[in-house]
Amino acid sequence: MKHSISVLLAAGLITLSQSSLAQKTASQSIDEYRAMLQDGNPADLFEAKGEGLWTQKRGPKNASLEKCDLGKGPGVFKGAFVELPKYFADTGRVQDLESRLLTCMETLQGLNAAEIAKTPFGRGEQVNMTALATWVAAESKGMKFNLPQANQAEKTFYEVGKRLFFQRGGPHDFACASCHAEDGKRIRLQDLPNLTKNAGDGIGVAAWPAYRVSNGQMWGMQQRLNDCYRQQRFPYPGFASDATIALGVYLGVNSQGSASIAPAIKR
Amino acid sequence: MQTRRETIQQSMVVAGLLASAGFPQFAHAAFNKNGFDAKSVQDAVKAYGGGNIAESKDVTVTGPDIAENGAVVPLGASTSLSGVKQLLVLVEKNPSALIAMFHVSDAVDANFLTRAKMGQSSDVYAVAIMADGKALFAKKEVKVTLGGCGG
Amino acid sequence: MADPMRIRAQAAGDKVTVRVLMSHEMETGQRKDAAGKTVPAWFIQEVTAAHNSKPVLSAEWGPGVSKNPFLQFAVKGAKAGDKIAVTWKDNKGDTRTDEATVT
Amino acid sequence: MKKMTSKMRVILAVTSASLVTLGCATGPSVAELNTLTQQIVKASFRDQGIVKASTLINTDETNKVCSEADALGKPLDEKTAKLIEEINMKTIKWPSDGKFIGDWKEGERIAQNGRGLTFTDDDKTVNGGNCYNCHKIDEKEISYGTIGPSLHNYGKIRGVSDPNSAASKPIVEYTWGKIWNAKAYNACSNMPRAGHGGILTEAQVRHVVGLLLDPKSPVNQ
Repeated sequence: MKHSISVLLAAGLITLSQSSLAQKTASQSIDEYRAMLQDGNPADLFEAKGEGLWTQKRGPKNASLEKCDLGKGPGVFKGAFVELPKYFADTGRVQDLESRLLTCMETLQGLNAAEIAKTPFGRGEQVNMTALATWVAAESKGMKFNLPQANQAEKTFYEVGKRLFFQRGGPHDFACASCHAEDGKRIRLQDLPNLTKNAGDGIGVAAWPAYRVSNGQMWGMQQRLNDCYRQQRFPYPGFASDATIALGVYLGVNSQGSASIAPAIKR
Repeated sequence: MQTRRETIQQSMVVAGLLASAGFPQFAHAAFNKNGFDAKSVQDAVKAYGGGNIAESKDVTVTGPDIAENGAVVPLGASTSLSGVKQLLVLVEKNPSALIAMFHVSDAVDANFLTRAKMGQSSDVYAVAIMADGKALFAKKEVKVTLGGCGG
Repeated sequence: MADPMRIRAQAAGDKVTVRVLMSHEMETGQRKDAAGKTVPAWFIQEVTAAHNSKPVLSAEWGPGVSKNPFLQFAVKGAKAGDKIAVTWKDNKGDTRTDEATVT
Repeated sequence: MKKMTSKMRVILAVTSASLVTLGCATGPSVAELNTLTQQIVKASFRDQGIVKASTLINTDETNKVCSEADALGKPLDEKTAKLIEEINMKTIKWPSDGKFIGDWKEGERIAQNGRGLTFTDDDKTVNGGNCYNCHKIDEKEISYGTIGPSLHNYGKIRGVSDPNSAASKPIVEYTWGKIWNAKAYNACSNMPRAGHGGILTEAQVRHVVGLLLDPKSPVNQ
């Protein structure tokens, strides 16, 4: 275990126990705490559930999702996540993972996509949605983000996403950029990834879906963005709405080359 | 109230197997409400037949110096002593101090890792209750921080 | 019915380290919902484990254990191919058992 | 926006499967992208709880100008920045009773509190100042952010030994004004306009000023 008195003084940890000879900095301690949680990530529970849901016959059409095309052909899930969002010709839309799962749940299983989109996170079919997204993302674990930008719609969505990222509003004038456009910044004790570029393997976009320790919930990217907007004091972004997908394109393309560690475990 | 034996018989996978194996040393294993109602570390130890607690270097408690979130704090209890009957994990300042009690059998290490909720910064305890009722403890401070945006 | 557990049991030397994740709310009974009503306590109370059907561990838990609980313990004298079964029972009487093969 | 150019129609086809997508040799212009973004915002965000979607669509000139500059990666030109600062300066409400310094203990509570004004809050929620999210303030609080500068010893560094003295007046007024409307001093500051945005009340602003400038406050120890 490394101790450093000079770093201790810099951090000014005067309220901490004086019992040990030297003190770690707060951020070293937090890193240790996070490391302790890595072995035994409850996201595994959701991943297992999602894997089961993929092959389970469900919905009015009593069908599984095994023929779902996540962008690499029907039924291909390995590596699909790190190439999303992308343009889909059959829907004429740029879609992220959750938006695309919604399409498959409707076309293959006969479930009502609009109803599911309206359902609050953590309830009803949204529970299944999160589990599915967790499992599909986990099937790309260790792979590098590589979003396509060949299609004009994908390019346009990147530009729209960029504008959304920098859009200030609400009573606090917050934009995504208020917290996520500079290197080495922190909110309270949490490190803030700079999302205008590749923030590194397993950082920023490359860490979601993730299990949230603070509330014991599994969050997909849609819920991550939703809660960012909530804390920005913005109005409610619709589930799988174009704003969330465009932002996903901007963040995903910026993360080009960073390896996904999803499903991660986060504060 | 179901007996322990009946409960085990209901399980799908190992139905009947555990019950037939017999488990005399765990005959007293029904949930001890007093232990979990106890406010203090000492009272919880008493509820499991332990005496006055005494600090011991042979007992180890593990936990982070700082928990980024009080909802999940990894805590461990272990001891190198033979003859330990029960290992307890406790958080002194929680409304009920006791988090978990493990019966130590010959078939497992006296070393358990779990995760606890902590309402505030507090000392955390590992207590080993020995066959003769001696209760030996280790403690350490875990600081709980307010994280995120505070919202 | 409760979702399945995830059990990993890995042999090292003459010991098997078992890591278990359980899907459970672990409500303390002290939390209030959005409407201000107390959410009733709902937590795993008893945990048992068996090695090749022989009971090896019994534990009592309170509501202070975190949501979606994690438990790690080590079984002596176990080896690859053995079966480790874990059972939990909560304060509402709901119970679940899952089994894993030691790798 | 009654008339759409054909190019715009193509862009919108992306968001609406009912329109036919045509080939598109060149990408949309900056103006078209700005318009499309606003249309997508309108279609994507909805009212929830106490937060109305209109607050986003009808944001003020300061936010519009600063957002555009940020997206282009170009800071405002000096003239525009000055103009924005002047507009914001006019919105500052000075203390109605002439008292700038409140109770630092209350100020600390407000600085710690990050609640209020989200779509999961209700109108009874007491808003916090969110100060520790971005600033180091009282050194005993180790959970502080670094988006803004450290405010530890804020008053001491600036030589404020009596905040009610004439000598302290400029710094006291600046502190009040900065908290009330940070954009009056730095057009595109990241800092929320706590008073102007309706985040903190006049009494709350007074307490936070106390936290920063009262010589007895732990900030100045």
